[in-house]
Formats: sequence, C-alpha cells, structure tokens
Amino acid sequence: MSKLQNMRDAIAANVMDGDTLVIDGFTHLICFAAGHEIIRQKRRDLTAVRLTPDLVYDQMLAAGCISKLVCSWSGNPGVGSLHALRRRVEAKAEEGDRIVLDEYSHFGLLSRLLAAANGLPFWTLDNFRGSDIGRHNDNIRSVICPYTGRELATVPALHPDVAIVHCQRADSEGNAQVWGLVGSMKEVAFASRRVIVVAEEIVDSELIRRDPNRTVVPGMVVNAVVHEPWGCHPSFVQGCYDRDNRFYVEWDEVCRERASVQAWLDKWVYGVSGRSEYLELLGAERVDSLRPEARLSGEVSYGY
Amino acid sequence: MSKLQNMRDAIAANVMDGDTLVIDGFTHLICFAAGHEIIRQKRRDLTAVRLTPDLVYDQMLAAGCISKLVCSWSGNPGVGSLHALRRRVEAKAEEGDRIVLDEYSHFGLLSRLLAAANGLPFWTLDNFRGSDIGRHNDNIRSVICPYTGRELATVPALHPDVAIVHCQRADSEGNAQVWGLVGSMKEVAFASRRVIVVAEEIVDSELIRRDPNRTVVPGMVVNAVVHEPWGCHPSFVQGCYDRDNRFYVEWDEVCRERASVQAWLDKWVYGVSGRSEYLELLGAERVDSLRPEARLSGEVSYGY
Amino acid sequence: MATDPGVTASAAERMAWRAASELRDHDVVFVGIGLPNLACNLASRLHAPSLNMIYESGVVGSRPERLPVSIGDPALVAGSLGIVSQADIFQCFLQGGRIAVGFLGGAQIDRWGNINTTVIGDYERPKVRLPGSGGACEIATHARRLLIIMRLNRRAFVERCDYITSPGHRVNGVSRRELGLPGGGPEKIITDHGVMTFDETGEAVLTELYPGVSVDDVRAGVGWHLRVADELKTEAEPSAEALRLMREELDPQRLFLK
Amino acid sequence: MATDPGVTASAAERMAWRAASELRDHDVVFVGIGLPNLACNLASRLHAPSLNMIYESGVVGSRPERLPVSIGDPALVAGSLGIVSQADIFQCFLQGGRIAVGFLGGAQIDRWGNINTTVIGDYERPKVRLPGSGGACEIATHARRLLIIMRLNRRAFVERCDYITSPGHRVNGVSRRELGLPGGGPEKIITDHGVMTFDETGEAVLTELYPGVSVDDVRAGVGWHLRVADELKTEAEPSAEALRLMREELDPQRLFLK
Repeated sequence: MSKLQNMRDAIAANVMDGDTLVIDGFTHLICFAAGHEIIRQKRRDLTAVRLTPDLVYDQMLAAGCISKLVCSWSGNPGVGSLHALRRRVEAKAEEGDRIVLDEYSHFGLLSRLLAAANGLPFWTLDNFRGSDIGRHNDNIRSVICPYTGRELATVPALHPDVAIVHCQRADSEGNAQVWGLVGSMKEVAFASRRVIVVAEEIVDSELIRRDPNRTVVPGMVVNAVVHEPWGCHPSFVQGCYDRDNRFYVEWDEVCRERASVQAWLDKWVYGVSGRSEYLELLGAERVDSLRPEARLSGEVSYGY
Repeated sequence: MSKLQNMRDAIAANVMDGDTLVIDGFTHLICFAAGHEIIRQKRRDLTAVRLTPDLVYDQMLAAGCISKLVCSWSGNPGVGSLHALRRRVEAKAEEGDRIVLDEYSHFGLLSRLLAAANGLPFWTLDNFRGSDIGRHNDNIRSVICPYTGRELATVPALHPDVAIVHCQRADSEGNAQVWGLVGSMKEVAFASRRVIVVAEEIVDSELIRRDPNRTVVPGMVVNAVVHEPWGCHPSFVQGCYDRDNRFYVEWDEVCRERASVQAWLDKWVYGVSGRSEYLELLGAERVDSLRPEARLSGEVSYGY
Repeated sequence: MATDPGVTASAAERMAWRAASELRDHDVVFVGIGLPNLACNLASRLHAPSLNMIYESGVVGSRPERLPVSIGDPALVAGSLGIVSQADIFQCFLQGGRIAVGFLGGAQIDRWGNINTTVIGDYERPKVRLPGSGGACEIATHARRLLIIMRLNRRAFVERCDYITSPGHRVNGVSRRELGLPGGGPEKIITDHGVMTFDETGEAVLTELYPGVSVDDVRAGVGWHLRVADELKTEAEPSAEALRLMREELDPQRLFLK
Repeated sequence: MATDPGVTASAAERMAWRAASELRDHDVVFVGIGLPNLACNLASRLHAPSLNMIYESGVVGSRPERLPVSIGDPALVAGSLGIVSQADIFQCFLQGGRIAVGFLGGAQIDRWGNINTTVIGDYERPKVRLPGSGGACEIATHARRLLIIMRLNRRAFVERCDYITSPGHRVNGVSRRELGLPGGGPEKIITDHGVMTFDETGEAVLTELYPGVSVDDVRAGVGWHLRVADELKTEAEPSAEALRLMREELDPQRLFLK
C-alpha cells in the first residue's frame, strides 16, 4: 500500500498545532524542506525536539512556529550562535518572545528517546553528577541500582507526536535505507506516534530487498512517504550532495536581526511554493557545486 | 598492527580455565571451529553464556569443558532436544554430572549483555511478571520508575571474560563486517573483556573503508583475529554457505548416548588438528552442496 | 479418543488454517517456526497480502523462497525488507508494543492460559528438561493478541503447570491486569479438535468445534473441568485453495503438516 | 597582556601541538572539531600512527581528505572504518569506559576544572546564552583522561562558574570521587601561554610555561590566585615538521589556526 504524498499534504495531515515534533538528523539528513513547509503552513505552538536545534529550528523559531524547545546543544555548528534562538532566551528578550527551554546533554536527551523507542517509561544513565544540568531540570531524577547500591540518573520517555526523518532511498511503503551517519534516526522513528519519511529517491521494494541490512526505519512504523530530492540543503546527504558550508556562514549574518531573518523567510520560504522553486532560486551553479563524485561501496552477497 | 593468529594460538592466549565465555551467533555465525579448538585444548570449568546453547555447547558440555551454563533456550533448533545437556540437568543425572543452570528468557539474558556493553551495572526491562523465571533466579530483581511509580524488572550486567564472534570479513586489526542476521554480536563484543574475531575472509582495510556502515565490531575492542573459512559449519554464514540441516538432524541421534557422543568427538574433534582436516573429513561433495549462488546487494555511493 | 476431525484436512492443516483466519491484513505478527509460519504465509496468500511478518531472529518483511527450518534460516534473510538486532526485536518491537499478534505453544497449559516450556517435574530436579522460555515470556507479556496452538492431551492441558514460563490471564489468583502485564494475553487456544476463547475472568471456554467432533472428544483431552459455551460454533472446512497452497506450495515435503 | 609566546609558532599552533604531545599511540580519542581535531591528526602523523579517533557523530577510524568543518562532515564518513549510532557513542563508547582521552573547552573554567558552556549570568535570565552541553557533560564524566584547551582570559578563568555544565575535580567542596564520577577528570589545561595540571586536592597548578612567557603573564589571564609549581618546565618549540604539517597539510586555509 503506497504511502506516497507530496510534502504539503504530508505536513498538513501529520503536523498539528501544539504537537511535539522532531525533525531528525545529526548534521547529516536534516530535512529543511519539511521545516520550511511547516513555516508556510503556519503551524503554531510546537514543542520542537532535537539534540542540536541547528538552522532549521532557528528559522522555525523566527517564523513563530515553536513555543518550547527540547534540546542539548543550540549553536550554528562550526560557525557560532543561533541568534534567533538567543533573542528568545536571553534576559533582554521581551516577555511575549520568551520560549521555554527543556535542556539536557546529548546523552540525556537521547536517553529520553531511547526510553520511548524501547517501550520503557524511563531510561537510566550514569551522568549529571556534579553538573548543574540536573539542578535546573526536574525531569532528571535517579534510581538506585538493585545490585551495587549505586545511584544513577534517569530521564523520562519522550514520545513525540510526529517525527520527520530523511533518507537516501525508500520504497513507497516507507522502508527507509540510510548510509553514512545514522544518528538517532531509528530511535526517533520508534519513539514517535507518527512518522514521515522523506527520501532523496523512491525505489522499488525489490531494491530495498536486495540489501536488507541497510534498512534503518521499517515501513510498518511509517505514516507518509515524501519524495523530496535536495530536501536537506544546506545540510547534506552522503552520496547525494555535500554540506553547503557557505549557507551556514551566511546565516550567522542573517540571523542577527529580526528584519534580515524576515527578509530571508520572505524570499526563501514564503516566496516559493516548495523545494523545486527553492532550488531554482538557489541556482544551478550552486546546486551543481554540491554534487559529489561517486565513491562506491562495493557489493556483498546474501546467497545461501 | 596486525592481530592475526591461527585458531590454536588465539584460543590458547585468550580462553582460560574458569573463564566466562561466549561463543556468539543466533542460528547465524556460530563459530563451531572455536568450540572444537577449546575442546581439543581441554579447557575446564568454563561458564558458557549463550541465549541458545545449540549443538556447539552440547558438544563442549559432553567433552567436559563447561561447569555452568547461562542461557535462555536450550534445544536443537527445528529438531528437538540437546541430550548431552539434558543428561547433565535432569533428575536422573548423577551428582558429579550436574551442571549449574543460570536461566533467563531471551530478553532477560540479552539485557544482561546490554547492561555490560553499555556500561551500566544493571538493565531495566518490562518482563517476568507472573512468570516463574524470576522466582528461581535471584539475579532478577526490580526498580520503581521515578516518574510513573511502576515496578519494572532488572538484571545485572554480565561481563564475559572472552567473546568469540564470527563474521563474513574483517581486516587484520579486527574491524569486522557482517550482513544478514546480526543477532547480539555488537553487544557481546562490547560487553566482554577480550574479543576474538573469526572471519571467513581477511580483507585489506581499504575494503572495510569502502562501506563503513557494514562494520559491526570495531577493531579497537578486538584482541585477536583468526582466518577460519567454513568455521561455522554446520551453522551458516550468509553469502558463504548454507545451514547444514542434515547435521542438526543427525546430532539428535548422536547426542542421545554418551558413547556415541564420545565416538563423534573422537572422530570430528580430537581426530583432526583443525578446521581444514575437519573439512576434508566432511568431504568435498557435502561442502560443495552448501555453497550458495551469489545474490548481490548492489552498491551505494559515499560521495560528498 | 476422537473421531477424525475432517475427511479432507489433517489436524495440522486445520490448525494452521484456523490460525490463519485470525490474522488481519497489515497486522504486525511475531512469527514462529512450524505451524505459525505456515499460518502467516497462508494468510498472506489468502486474505492478508500486507501482513507484516517479524521473526525473533531479527528479520522484518520476509519473503522466503523455501520453507524455513529455523527462525534464523538464511532463506528468511535474503530478500527481506530489513534486518534488525535482537535488542531491537525485544525492545523496539515487543516491549514497544508494536507486535499485534504473537503465537505460542508449549508442553503444558492451564485453564488461565499459563504456559510451561521449561520443565516437567521439579525445577531443580526436573523429570524432563524442556528448552525453556526463549522469547516466549516476553511474547506472552507484550503481544497485543496472543494465539496459542496446541494439540489436545491430558498431559498437556493440565490443572496446574509444573512451572509457568509464560503468563496467561491469571497467576495464583492474581489477574493479568493486577500483575501489570501490558499485552492483551491469550485470545484463543487453537487445538486439533476445536477452539477455546477466554471469559471475563480469564478462564478458557470451548466455543468452537471442528466438524464431526463432540464436546466429550474435547473434554477427553483436557485435564480440568472445561467450561463450554452455550452456543458452539462449528467451523467450515478449509477451502480447497487453502489446502492446495499448504500442500503444494508452503510445505510440500510435509515437514510441519505431518 | 603577554609577550609573544613564540616567534615561530602561533598560539593556536602551539596549543594544538602541545595537545598532540599528550596523545599516545593506540589511544582511543574522542575528537572535537577545531584544535582537538588538529591535535589528533598531528599526533597520528608524528608519533601515534594507530591513534583511534572517534567522533561524537558516530564515525570510527576516520581518515578525512579535507579539514572537517563539523563533527558530522561527510569527509569524516567516507573512508572511515565504521559508523555507529549515537546511542552506541554515548553508551558503548563513553559510558562503557572505552574512551581514553576526551577534549573540552568552554566559556568559563574554575580552579577545579569545572567548565561552563551553557550561560553567562542567571540560568533563567541569561546575559548570554551559550550552546549548552552537547556531549560535554558525559565526556567530562566518563573519559579516562580529559584535556582542556582554552585561551587565558580573566573572564574565562573565573573564581566561580555561572553554571557548571561539565564537572571537574571538585564541585561545591565535594570531590569527584565522592560524587562517584567514573572518569579520571581533567588532566591538563593547555592554554596559549602555558599548561596547568591538577594537584591531589584537584586544584589547577601552573606547571609549564611556553618560551618567553612569565608567571605574571599567565596570572594576568586567571581570575583566581593561581598556584604555581616549585619547578616550572619550559616546553620546547614545536618542531619544523609539526609546523609544516599543520600549515601545509592539516589546515592550509587557516580555518582553526588563525
């Protein structure tokens, strides 16, 4: 049964005002196209979950979609700050602007998703001793090991309403295959109530079946499948396109002022109907500069 | 730095009397060659850990290597009983014959390895309510969830002294790649103090680097690498050889009497110096009947 | 002890067919070797083409070209939709509540659907040592629906199990809900003479007989006083197509349909 | 505030080189972007050819063909020895005690090696919001040896951190051992003027000066009364080969060696 939809319909059907949302990806496979469509559809009051909010959440924050952020590292990786986010958090922020931050370390937030994905109400980790992270977050508690008597930290399961995960290829039922960094994609998909798989390429199930070890998210947990080539720009997709580092550097300027962010959103998000118009605006030369040469994996045999 | 050794040296250096040992593999990738070498080297008083003891532990039990078994399903898969094991457990066993059984469900025993691999003193699972498994095993205890108040089961970490894992290919430093069933290989390797990787094929590191997502055990946790083609017969290796089902059926007869087991060990274990002589004894026709046709995975690109 | 339950279908064929009829399209099913595997493959050919079959060994979406002789058969792996680790099988799929239907059998079962696959006799000094739980305890704990397939026999359908490996609806008087078990528990016991369901107290009740079988035939194979429903259904014979599929395509060598 | 720390090596080059000299062959190192990445790659070229480099993003045994600009750079992935999930990075590698050496920096550090990368000012109403922990808290918790790389500055080397993101040797008077922290804690603070180690109480002590730097130069950049060892080592200049490698091969565009 095909679950193929276009991005607009998939977001409209699966992302609701007030939802807890994850757009997954750790530097790799961050689906900016989904974030932009959520902005265009004017979703409000989202609780946005990501280890690293990255530019995509900075843009969604600036556009007014997000009222609460669950995260563990909020910066522009390799460049500096996310200023739209900082404007909403720092002391000089106006009262109506302030957002709620539910903050962990990477391991702490990942553990919340691990608990949910694995069907437990909490997860145990040996962390947070001596750190102020737990002093400012009531979700960080502890249990006593029944064997050693040691006290260990716990975090509660986090079940997002909807997860958006991007992959190199999927079939129309949502069996998603990934190579390169896998991050926490599997955990995010299993933790969430609804899952949108976005793929650079939609392939026949027979291709998926030729190499089943590459499947990271099985179709049975997937609600919608979107074909969106270049959906991760300026993030990257191994084998498909490189990270557009120039964009990350330029965002450092753009995000410093509300006006420049608004102008950017007007041009690149509101001013286009979707990813294909975005790519036209980006221009063939810039797009071509990010195309890789092939570095082939070689084949293995599943014979028996 | 090459860690290549032959099987004899790798076992001599890494498997000691009294050790807690895992020969890993769930139906797939069970290294019978290592079990046979341990029998030949007359190791004693081993605590042998496996979810499914399988024929390899039945043989080691019969040969007197094992004094304690940690397991969760002890049968001849698809055939029936492991009689050498039953003779050591059932009421009619003589006192000197009895072995200690430390018994869980699959999920319970796997959780002991998960705790060890992940660096926690215990693991939490929602299991054993209403079952007698926990009534007969003091290692199964409980914690209270700090968020919901629910009581959940726990098991303590299990750190084997030595693990033997089999793979399709590895480089000389022990970076091991696997496809098909992966079972609990990663967990077993990370849980254990010493790791022996046995490979159907030793390849150049450059081949490993062409497809890094296939690496299941990184070389940095590996102590010895053994090149042992057909080391899993009568178990199977996807892409290399099929399960020899006839052997499993025949073992059902062999294992019913001490004398027939002894005769089998004399011929197939003590009577050969290692795997190549074992294969000669098995005969080219039988070996050839297990060779597969290729079913190629296709390639992907890691370009950027 | 009983009349032949059907002129065309063998007992094993009838059980496989009856189990298949319990499966719905798109169900996520935890498949075991033998009759459960035949039931699932039969259902997917007859009325559930999108059945999601998961094997304990870590195979998702299998499409085997030969009858698997073990849950880890390489024929299950090649051409499947995905391979996951055993940690994922037990944590993400089972404990995560993703399994709609599980199958179990056993050496002993009691009226509450508790199952013993561990020992006959005393645990420390067993008369017969059985394989143990494997994944059975967690399947009984977490599957939303549990189907039990067992042949009737007074040594198997017992007043009290020597050991409870896998919990059913009531253990030592305490209900499944009071124990806090997340899955739905046993839904049906599919036997070679008829089918039992469970009443609101969690006790097995005979609700269905195969053609030509009497209540006494069933009671002869049950070691407790079996409750019988007021109205007993009689199931139709398996269709000719179902029999053909089982005999010619799914198990032509009669490995499991003995 | 200080004399030039060396005529040939820049401050950044010296820090990277000094950090590299702490790494031993076969060490399993948790690598961060910037100076730690340069230090590790320099060490692997100079004296630690079998250094095992692990990145938080999940890359094991990387051999990048260009300087990575992020820990998830695709150049780190292609040609690496293995890719693991983030769950494995934090659980199997860090919590499992497999990481011999970790690197951290931060906006503030105190005499006990506690580090702040979260906020300047009050947590609820911060004057400056910093990125937060990322993996820093767990690196500080679990790495067997922790190397800190920071430039001296009184606003950074403070009497008391506004917020402790990553614990050092002593927090509010309680020692690392009493807190039950498994890793070894900070071993050295490598600055742009010299190196501090930690005494048995867990307090930072200046033990090493770079050529041409005085104790007063260092104290000018430290906001507490810094303890100074009786005998101060003076490190040699980085070798010509080390400088060539950094400038021509590892960071020819001076992205991090500004």
